[in-house]
Amino acid sequence: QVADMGKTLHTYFEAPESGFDPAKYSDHYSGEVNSSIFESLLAYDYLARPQTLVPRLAELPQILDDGKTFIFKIKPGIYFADDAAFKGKKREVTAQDVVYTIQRIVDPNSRGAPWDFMFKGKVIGLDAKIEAAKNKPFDFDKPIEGLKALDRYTFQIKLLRPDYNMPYIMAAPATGIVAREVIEAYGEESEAHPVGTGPYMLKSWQRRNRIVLVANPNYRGHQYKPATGNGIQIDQTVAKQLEGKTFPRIGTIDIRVIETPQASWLSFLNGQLDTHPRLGYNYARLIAPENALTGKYLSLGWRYFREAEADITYYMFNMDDKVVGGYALEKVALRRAIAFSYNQAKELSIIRNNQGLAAQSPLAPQINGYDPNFRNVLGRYSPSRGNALLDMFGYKDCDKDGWRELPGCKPLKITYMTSTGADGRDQEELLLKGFNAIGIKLDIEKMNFSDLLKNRQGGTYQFAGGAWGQDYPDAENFMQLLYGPNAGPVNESRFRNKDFDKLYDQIAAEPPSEARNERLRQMSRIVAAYVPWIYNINRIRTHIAHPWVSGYKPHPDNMPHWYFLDIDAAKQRAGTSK
Amino acid sequence: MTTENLLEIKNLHVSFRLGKSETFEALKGVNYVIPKNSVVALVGESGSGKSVSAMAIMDLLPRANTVIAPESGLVFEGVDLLKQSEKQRRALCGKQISMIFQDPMTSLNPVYKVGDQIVEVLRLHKPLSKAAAKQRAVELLREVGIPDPETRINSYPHEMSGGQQQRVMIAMAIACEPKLLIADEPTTALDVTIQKQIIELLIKLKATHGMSVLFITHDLELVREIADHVVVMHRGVIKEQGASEQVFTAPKDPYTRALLACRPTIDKRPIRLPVVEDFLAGREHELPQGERSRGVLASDPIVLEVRNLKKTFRVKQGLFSHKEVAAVKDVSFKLARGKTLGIVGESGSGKTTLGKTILRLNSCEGGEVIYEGKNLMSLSDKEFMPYKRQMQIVFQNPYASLNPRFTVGDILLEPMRVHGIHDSDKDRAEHAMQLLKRVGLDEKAFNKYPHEFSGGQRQRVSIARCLTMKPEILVCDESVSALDVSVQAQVLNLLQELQDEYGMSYLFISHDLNVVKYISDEVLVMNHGEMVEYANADELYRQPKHAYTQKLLAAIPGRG
Amino acid sequence: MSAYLLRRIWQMIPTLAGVILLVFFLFNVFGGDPAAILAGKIASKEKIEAIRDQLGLNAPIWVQLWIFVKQVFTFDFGNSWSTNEAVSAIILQKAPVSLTVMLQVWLLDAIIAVTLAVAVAYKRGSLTDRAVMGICTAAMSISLLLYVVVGQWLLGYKLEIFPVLGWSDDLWTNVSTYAPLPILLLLFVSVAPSLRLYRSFVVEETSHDYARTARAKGASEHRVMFVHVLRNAAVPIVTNLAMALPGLFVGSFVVEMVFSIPGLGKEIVTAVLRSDFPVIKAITVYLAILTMVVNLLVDLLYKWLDPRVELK
Amino acid sequence: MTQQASYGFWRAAGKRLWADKLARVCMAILAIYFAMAVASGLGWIAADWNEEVGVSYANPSFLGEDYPNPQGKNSMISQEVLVIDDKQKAVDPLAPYYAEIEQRAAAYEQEELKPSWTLPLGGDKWGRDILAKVIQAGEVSITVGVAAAALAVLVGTLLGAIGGYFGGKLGDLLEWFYNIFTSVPYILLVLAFAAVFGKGISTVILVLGFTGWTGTYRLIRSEYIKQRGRDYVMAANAIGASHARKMFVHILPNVSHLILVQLSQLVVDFIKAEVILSFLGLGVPTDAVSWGIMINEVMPELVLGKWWQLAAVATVMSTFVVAFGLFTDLLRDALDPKASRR
Ligand SMILES: Nc1ncnc2c1ncn2[C@@H]1O[C@H](COP(=O)(O)OP(=O)(O)OP(=O)(O)O)[C@@H](O)[C@H]1O
Ligand SMILES: Nc1ncnc2c1ncn2[C@@H]1O[C@H](COP(=O)(O)OP(=O)(O)OP(=O)(O)O)[C@@H](O)[C@H]1O
Ligand SMILES: [Mg+2]
Ligand SMILES: [Mg+2]
Repeated sequence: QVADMGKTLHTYFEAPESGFDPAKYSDHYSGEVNSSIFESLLAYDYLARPQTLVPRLAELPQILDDGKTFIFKIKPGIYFADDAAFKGKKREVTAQDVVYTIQRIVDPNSRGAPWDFMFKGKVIGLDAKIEAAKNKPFDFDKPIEGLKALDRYTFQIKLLRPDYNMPYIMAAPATGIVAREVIEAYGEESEAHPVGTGPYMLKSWQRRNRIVLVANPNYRGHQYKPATGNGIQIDQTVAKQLEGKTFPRIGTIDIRVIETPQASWLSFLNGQLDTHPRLGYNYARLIAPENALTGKYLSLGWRYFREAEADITYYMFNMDDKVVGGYALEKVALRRAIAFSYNQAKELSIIRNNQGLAAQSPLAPQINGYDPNFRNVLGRYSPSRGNALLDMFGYKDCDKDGWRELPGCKPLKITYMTSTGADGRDQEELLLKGFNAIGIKLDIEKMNFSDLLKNRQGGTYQFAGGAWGQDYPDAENFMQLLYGPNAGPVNESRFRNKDFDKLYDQIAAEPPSEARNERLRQMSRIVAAYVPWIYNINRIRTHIAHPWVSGYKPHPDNMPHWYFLDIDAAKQRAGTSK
Repeated sequence: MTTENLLEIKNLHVSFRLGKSETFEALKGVNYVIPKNSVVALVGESGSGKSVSAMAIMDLLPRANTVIAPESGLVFEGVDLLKQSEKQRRALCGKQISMIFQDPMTSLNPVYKVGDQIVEVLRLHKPLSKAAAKQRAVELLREVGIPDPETRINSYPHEMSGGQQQRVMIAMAIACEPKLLIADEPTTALDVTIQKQIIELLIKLKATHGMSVLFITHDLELVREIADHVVVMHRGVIKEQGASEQVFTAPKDPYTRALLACRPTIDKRPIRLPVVEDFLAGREHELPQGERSRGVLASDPIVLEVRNLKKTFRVKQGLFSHKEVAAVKDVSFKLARGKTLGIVGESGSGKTTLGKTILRLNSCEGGEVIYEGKNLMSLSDKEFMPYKRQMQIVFQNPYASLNPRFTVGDILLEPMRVHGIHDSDKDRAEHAMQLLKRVGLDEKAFNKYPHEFSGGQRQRVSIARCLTMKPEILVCDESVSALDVSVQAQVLNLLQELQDEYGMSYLFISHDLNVVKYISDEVLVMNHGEMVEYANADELYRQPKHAYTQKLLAAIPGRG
Repeated sequence: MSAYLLRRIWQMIPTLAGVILLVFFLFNVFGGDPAAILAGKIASKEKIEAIRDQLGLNAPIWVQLWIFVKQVFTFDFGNSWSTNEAVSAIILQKAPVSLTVMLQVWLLDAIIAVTLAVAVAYKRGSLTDRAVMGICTAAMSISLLLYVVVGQWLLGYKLEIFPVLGWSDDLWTNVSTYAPLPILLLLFVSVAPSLRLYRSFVVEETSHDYARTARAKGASEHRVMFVHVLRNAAVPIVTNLAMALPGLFVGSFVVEMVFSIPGLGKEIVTAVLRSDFPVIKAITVYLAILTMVVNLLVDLLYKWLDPRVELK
Repeated sequence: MTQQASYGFWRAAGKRLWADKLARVCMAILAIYFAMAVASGLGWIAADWNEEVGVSYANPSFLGEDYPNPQGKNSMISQEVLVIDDKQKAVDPLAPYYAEIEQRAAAYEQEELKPSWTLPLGGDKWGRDILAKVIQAGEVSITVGVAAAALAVLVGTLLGAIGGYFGGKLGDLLEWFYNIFTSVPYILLVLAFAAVFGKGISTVILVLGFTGWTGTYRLIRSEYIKQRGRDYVMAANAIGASHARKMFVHILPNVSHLILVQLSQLVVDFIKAEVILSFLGLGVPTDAVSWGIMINEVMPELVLGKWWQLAAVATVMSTFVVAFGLFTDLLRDALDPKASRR
C-alpha cells in the first residue's frame, strides 16, 4: 500500500452517475469512476499530447495481417482487488478474463449492451454468437475464432477487416477487465460491486449524490515514465511533479454530484473541492477573460488548464428529407444558404463565452488526423450570399408573405428538432435570426430526448443538432458519422457520397500518415460542399485545481487520472479552514 | 356624590361614518348615571341608540367607522374610561363590567362548545382550575335554567335554541359577578317562566354582590317590576329619566307618555293598535274603536294541515358516536286561511324547529304537511320549488339570516327577482321602499348593510323581505320581540292589514303572551317538543287546561 | 360518521384506478421511449427492439396495464429502467431526505405565515399592513431559482453563515448544518403567498360578532385573534396547509439540484426526462394515496374545526 | 337617489374602490402596464426589440462606455477572410455560380449599423436594447399571467363551488378528479396538454390555466362547505333561490376575498412558471420574450457583473406584481362592507 490513507481528494461530477459496471452503462460519469477501479489492457499516456497509447495490463500489441490480428501480452502477477466472490484467494488477471470481458460487452442481455458497437461487426465469429443470444443467455464458453486466449497471458483478437483503432478500443474504460466470478456472484447488482485491478475501489456509494473511492491495497503501484516518440509533447511542469513518485498517493477520493455550475464553483472557492474540472462557461470567463488567469485569481496560485476537448457540435440535415435533403443543385444551394445564415462567430463568443474553437471540419482537436490549420473556406457568415443563392435557385417569395417558397412556389418551412429539458434558447435564437435573415421560415419543435433520438436515428427529421465525442482519438471515429453505408443510427444525416465513402474505406484501414491526413482534408471539403452538416464548435474546457494539488492535468479522453494526483495535506488544511 | 355612582355617562356623542363625507350621529350628547347597586332601565324606540351607548361603555363599537366626540365622558368609579388605554379598558371587561348581547346567535363563537366559552371567561378572571371552572359553568347553566346542563355544556351554539343561546350569554356575563352588568334585551327569546327565573337571578345577584344592572329592554312591564331608575331614549337623545315609579306614574315627556300608552294589554284586542305617533299627534281618539273577534270556526277553509310531524337531531358525542335529540315529537294542527296560529312554549321546546321543518328547511323524520292537497314532505326539491313563494319564514336570528354582503336594497329586491314580481328593478325598488316605510324604516336604510342596523331594525328588514313575496303562509319566529311597543304595534298592524287584505295565514311564534293573545285565532302550546295544548285563543287564555299552560299564563309580567 | 369514512375509503379504489389509467395513458402517449436512451450512443432498430423486449414494452397493452395494477397492490414497482435500482429502495432512501427539508419548511411556513397574518390582519389597513403586504408581493415576484442562487452565494459563500452545499448520512447534521440554508430560501418564496392568503382568511373573520363577545369577556387582543378568530379561519388555512402535505415527500427540484441534496424532487424530474416508467408509476401511486388520505383527514378536520360543517 | 343604487354589491364595491387614493394609484399603474402591453402587441412600441442595436452587454447610458468590455469588442469582430482554393472548388457543385453569387450578394449587402456602446438601460448579451425588451416581455408576461390566472381561478371557483356546495355524489366525483389530477406528475400533464393544444402563447395560457386550478378548487370548496350551512343561505333557500343563485349570488360575494387573493397569487405564479414551460418546449416562441425568460437569462450575467438586465426586469415586474397585489387587496376591502371607510 503506497497511498497515504490520511489524504483525501475532494472533487465532483456535474451530472449523476448510473452504475459501475463497465459493460452495462455508457454514461460518462460512470465511466470516470470505472476508469479508476478497472483497468483496460492499454492506457493513454497521462501527459503526452497528442494522445499516445501506453501499456497497462498488457504490453502494446503485436499487429499482424495488416491490422487484422492483434496479440496482447498480459503482464503476469496482476491481481484483482479482494472480494468475497474470490473466496479469500488472490485472483490474477488472465487472457481468459479479456475474452470474457469483451463478450460481456456485446452480450445483449447486459442492459442492451450500449458499448457493443466497439466490437460488433468487427470480430470474427462474434456476431453469430450475439445473434444466438437473442432472448437466451449468452454462451460465454463456446470458443470463437476472433477472441482467443492463446495461453494464460496471451490474448488474441482477430478482425474481419483491418482496423488500426483496435488498440485504442482496448484502452477505453468500457473494456476494463472484469472477473467472471464477481459478475456472476452479484448478477443484477453488479453495478454496485465493481471489482477491478485498478488503483481504487468503491468504498461507499450514495447513488446520484456521493461516491467515495479508497486506494486498493492490492494495487501493484505505478510510476510515471513519459512516452517518447515523434511529435509527442509532455507537460514538463507536471512531469516534474510526478517524478520519482509511486502512485496512487491519495488514500480517498471523495466525489460529490453537484449539478449547478455555481454550486461547484463556490465549493471550490471555499476549499470544499480540491479540483474543479469543467468550470462553467461564465466562470471560466470570469477568472480568465483573455484566456489566462487574471487579477485576484492569479494571486491565489491556482493551477489553471484550458484544454480543447476531442469533440464537435454541429447541426445536421436529413439528406433523405424531401425538402432539405438531396444532392440536386438547388438542394445544395438551400443548405449552403442556411449555412451562410449561421453566425458561428457569435455562437462562439456570445453563447459559448469563447470557450471553444470554431469547428472547420467533422473532426475534433486532439485526435489523429485533425489539422488545426484547415479552414472550411465555404463556411462563412454571409446572409447576403445566402439570399443571393436562394434567389438564383428559385426560392422566391411567391405569395409576398415575407417568407420564401420552394421553387415552383410550394410552401417552405423547415423544422428544427430539439429536446425538452435542456436550455437551448440561445442557440435557437441565433438559428432563428439566421433563418429570418434569409427569409426562410423555421419551426422549432421540442420533444422528449428519447423521441428526439428516435427521430434522428430513424431519419424522421429535417434539421437537428448533434454532438460527438471521441471513443478513441482517431479521425475515423468521427468520419464514420458521414459514411454512406452507416446511414441510420450512426450516420444520422444519412449523407451518401461515393467519393467520401471511398476515402473513408481507405482511411479506416490504414494507420496514421500524412497521405491519410490529406485524404481526411479531402473528405472535409466534400462535406463542406454538400453541407450535410453545419459545423458548430469544438469545445474548450477550463479546469482548475488548488495549489496544494499536484500532478493534476486534464486529459482529452476526459477520464480523471486521480491516481496521478497528490496533495500537500498541510496546505490543504490551511486552504480549507480559511 | 361620585362614590355613589358606579358609572356616569356624560355628554356622550357617538357617530358613525357611512360614506366619505356622510356621518350618522347615533348618540347626541347623552347623560345618565348608574348608581351603585341599582337597576337602571334604558328604554326607547328601536334604533334610538340604546345598544350603542352600552357598547360605548364596553369599548366595543367597531373601530373602523366609529367616532366618539372628545367632549364625551364615561366615568366608572371615578375614573374616566375614555382617557384610559385600550388595555386598561379591556381589563375591566368581563370582570367589572360585562354584557349580554342582543343577538346571541352571532355573538357566541360558533366553533367552541358553550361550556368552553363560559369556562374561558371564568379562567380569564378567576384563579380556577379547569375542572373547577367547568363545574362552575355547569352551575351557571343550571342557574339560568338550562335543563340538563351537564350534557348541554358540550353543545355547540348552533345546536341550541334561540332562548338557550341567550341563556348561555347570560351565564357568561354573570360568571364573574361583575359590578356592572349591561343586559341588552336579555329576555326577548325567553318564555315568561324562564324570564321570571332570570329576573329573579339578577335581583339576587344585585342583592348579594351589590351589582348594578343597565337593563335595556322594550318590555315596559318588566321595567316597572325591576328597575330603580328609568332612562327613556329617543333618536339618540334622552327624553326623560328618573326613578321608576315616577316615570311610570307621572311621565313628564310626551314621548314617554306616548310610549306607556302604547303598551298592549292582554285583555283588549283593538282593531288597530295605537302607535307613539298617534299619541304625539294627539290622534289617539281617532283610532277605530271596537274589538276584533278571533277564533277559528269549523267552516273556515284550511290552507295547511300538519300531521304527526317529527324531527330529531343527531348530536355528535365524541368522534364516532352520536345521540338523538327529539326536537319535535308528533305535532299536528290545521291552519285556516286568513287566520293566525300562535305557537308558544318553553324556550327549546321545538317551536323554531317546527316552523323550519314545515318549510322544509330541515329534513324531517316523519309526518305530513298537506298544502293544496299535496304532502309537501314527499315532494322532490324541484317539485317543492313553486311552493316556496307561498310559504315564508321570518327567522328568529335576523342578523345571521341576512347576507352580510348585501345591502338592504339587495336583500329586498332579491326575492322579487327570483319570483319575477314586477317587471323592472325600478318598480321593485319602489315596492321595497314602500315596505320599508311600512315596517318603520326610513329610505336611507335601502343602501345600508345589515351590520349597520340595530337589532330591531334588522328584524324589520327580515319581515320586509318576506312581505315582498306576499306569501300565503308566513311563519313569524319571534318577529316582534326585539321591537319597542310602538314599532311592534306598527308591525302587528301591518301584519293584520295584510291578513285582512290578502287573507294571509300566520304561524306566530312568540314568548310574549300579550302579543300572542292579541294576534292569534288559535294557540298551540309546546313543551319538550310535544304539543300539550291546542285551542282557540280566547278559550285557551280563559281556561288553560294543561298544567304547563297554566304555569305559563301565571308568569306573565304585570299579572303576578 | 363511520359510514362516511367507509364510503371515502371505498372511493379510493376508483381514484387509484383513475390514476393508474391516466398515468398509463399519458406515459404511453407522451412519455417517450426509454429504450432510445438506454441504447446508448449508436442504437440500431433491432437493439432498441431488444431493449423494449427486455423492458416488457412490446407486450400487449393490457398485459402491461395488468402488470401495473399488480404492482400497485403488491407495492413492488420493480427496478428503475435507467439505473436498475429497486424503485422501493429509491423511494425509501430519497423521500426521507426530502422530508427532512420540506417538513421543516412546511412547519415554519405555517407558524410564520399564520402569526404574521394574524398580526397584520389585526392592523388591517394600517401602514404596517400595507408595507408588509407590499414587501411580500414584491418578494413573491422573484423566482425561487434566483433566491437560491443568490442565497447560496451570499449566505453560503460570502458571509459563510451556512455551508455552500452538502448532505450527510446523519439526520442531526443535516438538520443542523445542511438543511437550514435551503429551508431559509424556500421560506422566502413560500411565506409570502401563504401570508397573503391567511391574512385574507383572518380579516374575513375579525369583523364577526363573536370577536366582540370575546373582547367583552376581557380576553386580550392576542387571545381574541389567536383563539377566537383563528379557529374560525382555520378551515381554509388547514386546507391550504394540507394541500402542501403530499408535496413534502416529493421535495423541491430546484433546491435539491443547487444544494446537492439527494431528495426525491430531482428523482422525479429525471425519471420523466429519462422516461423511467417504474419510478414514475411508483411516485404517482404513492402520491395519489397520500393525497387521498390527506384529503380525507382534512375533511374530517373540517368537521372538528367547524361543527356547523356537515359532511355529505 | 336610492333607487338607482339598487342591487349594487359589485357596483357599490367599485365606488368604494374608486374613493381610495391608493387604489387609484394602483389602477393608474396597471393601466399604464396594460396600455404598454396593448401598444406593444399592436407593434406601436418596442416592435424592434430583437434588433441588435448595441454591443454585447452594452452599458446603460448612465454608466458611460466600457471600452475594455471584451464581449463588446467580440461582438464587433470581423469575419475571417477566406479564400476558396482549387481543391475545394473541384468538389463544389456550386463552383460555376461563384461569380453570380458574389454579384447578387452585393445587392443585399447593406450598410452595417455600427452597434452603439451604450443603451438607455443597457444591452443584453446579443446587444438588444433592454428597455424595448422589457416592454415586449411585459406584453407576453402580462397576457399570460393575467389570462391564465383568470382561467385557473374561473375553473377552480366553478368546480370548487359545485363540489363544496353540493357535496355528495357530485362532490365525490370532483374529488376523484382532483385526486387523480394532482397525483400525476406535472411534467407529464403539461406535455399532454401541449400535445393537444399545439404551440404558442395561447397554449401557455391554456396549459397554465388548466393545470393551475387545483389550489383554488380546494380552497373554494372548503369555503363553500363552511358557508353552505350558514343561516343566510338557509334564508336564501327559504325565499326560493335556485342552487345556482345560492352559489353564485349569495355565497360567492362572501368568498370573493379568497378568489381575489388567489387571482393575484396565480398571476405572479404564472408569470414565473411560464419559463418552466419553455424548458418543456411550449413556452413563449423563440422570437418572443417574457419576464421569466429574462430573469432566467440573468443568472450567468450576474457572475460577469452585468446586473442591468436583472435590475430592469426585477423593477418592472415587481412594480406590476405589487400594484396588482395591492389592487386586489384593496378591491377585497372594497368588497367587504365591514371594512373601514376612509
Ligand atoms: N356600525 C354601525 N354603522 C352605522 N350605523 C350604526 C351602526 N351601529 C348602529 N348604527 C345605527 O345607530 C342607531 C342606534 O343603534 P342601536 O343599536 O343603539 O339601537 P337600539 O336602540 O339598540 O335599537 P334596538 O332596540 O332595535 O336594538 C341605529 O339607527 C343604527 O342604524
Ligand atoms: N342543529 C341542531 N342540532 C342539534 N340540536 C338542535 C339543533 N337545533 C335545535 N336543536 C335542539 O332542538 C331543541 C328545539 O330547538 P328550537 O330551536 O326548535 O327551540 P325553540 O322552541 O325555538 O326555542 P327558543 O324559544 O329558545 O327559540 C332544542 O333543545 C335545541 O337544543
Ligand atoms: Mg339594540
Ligand atoms: Mg326558537
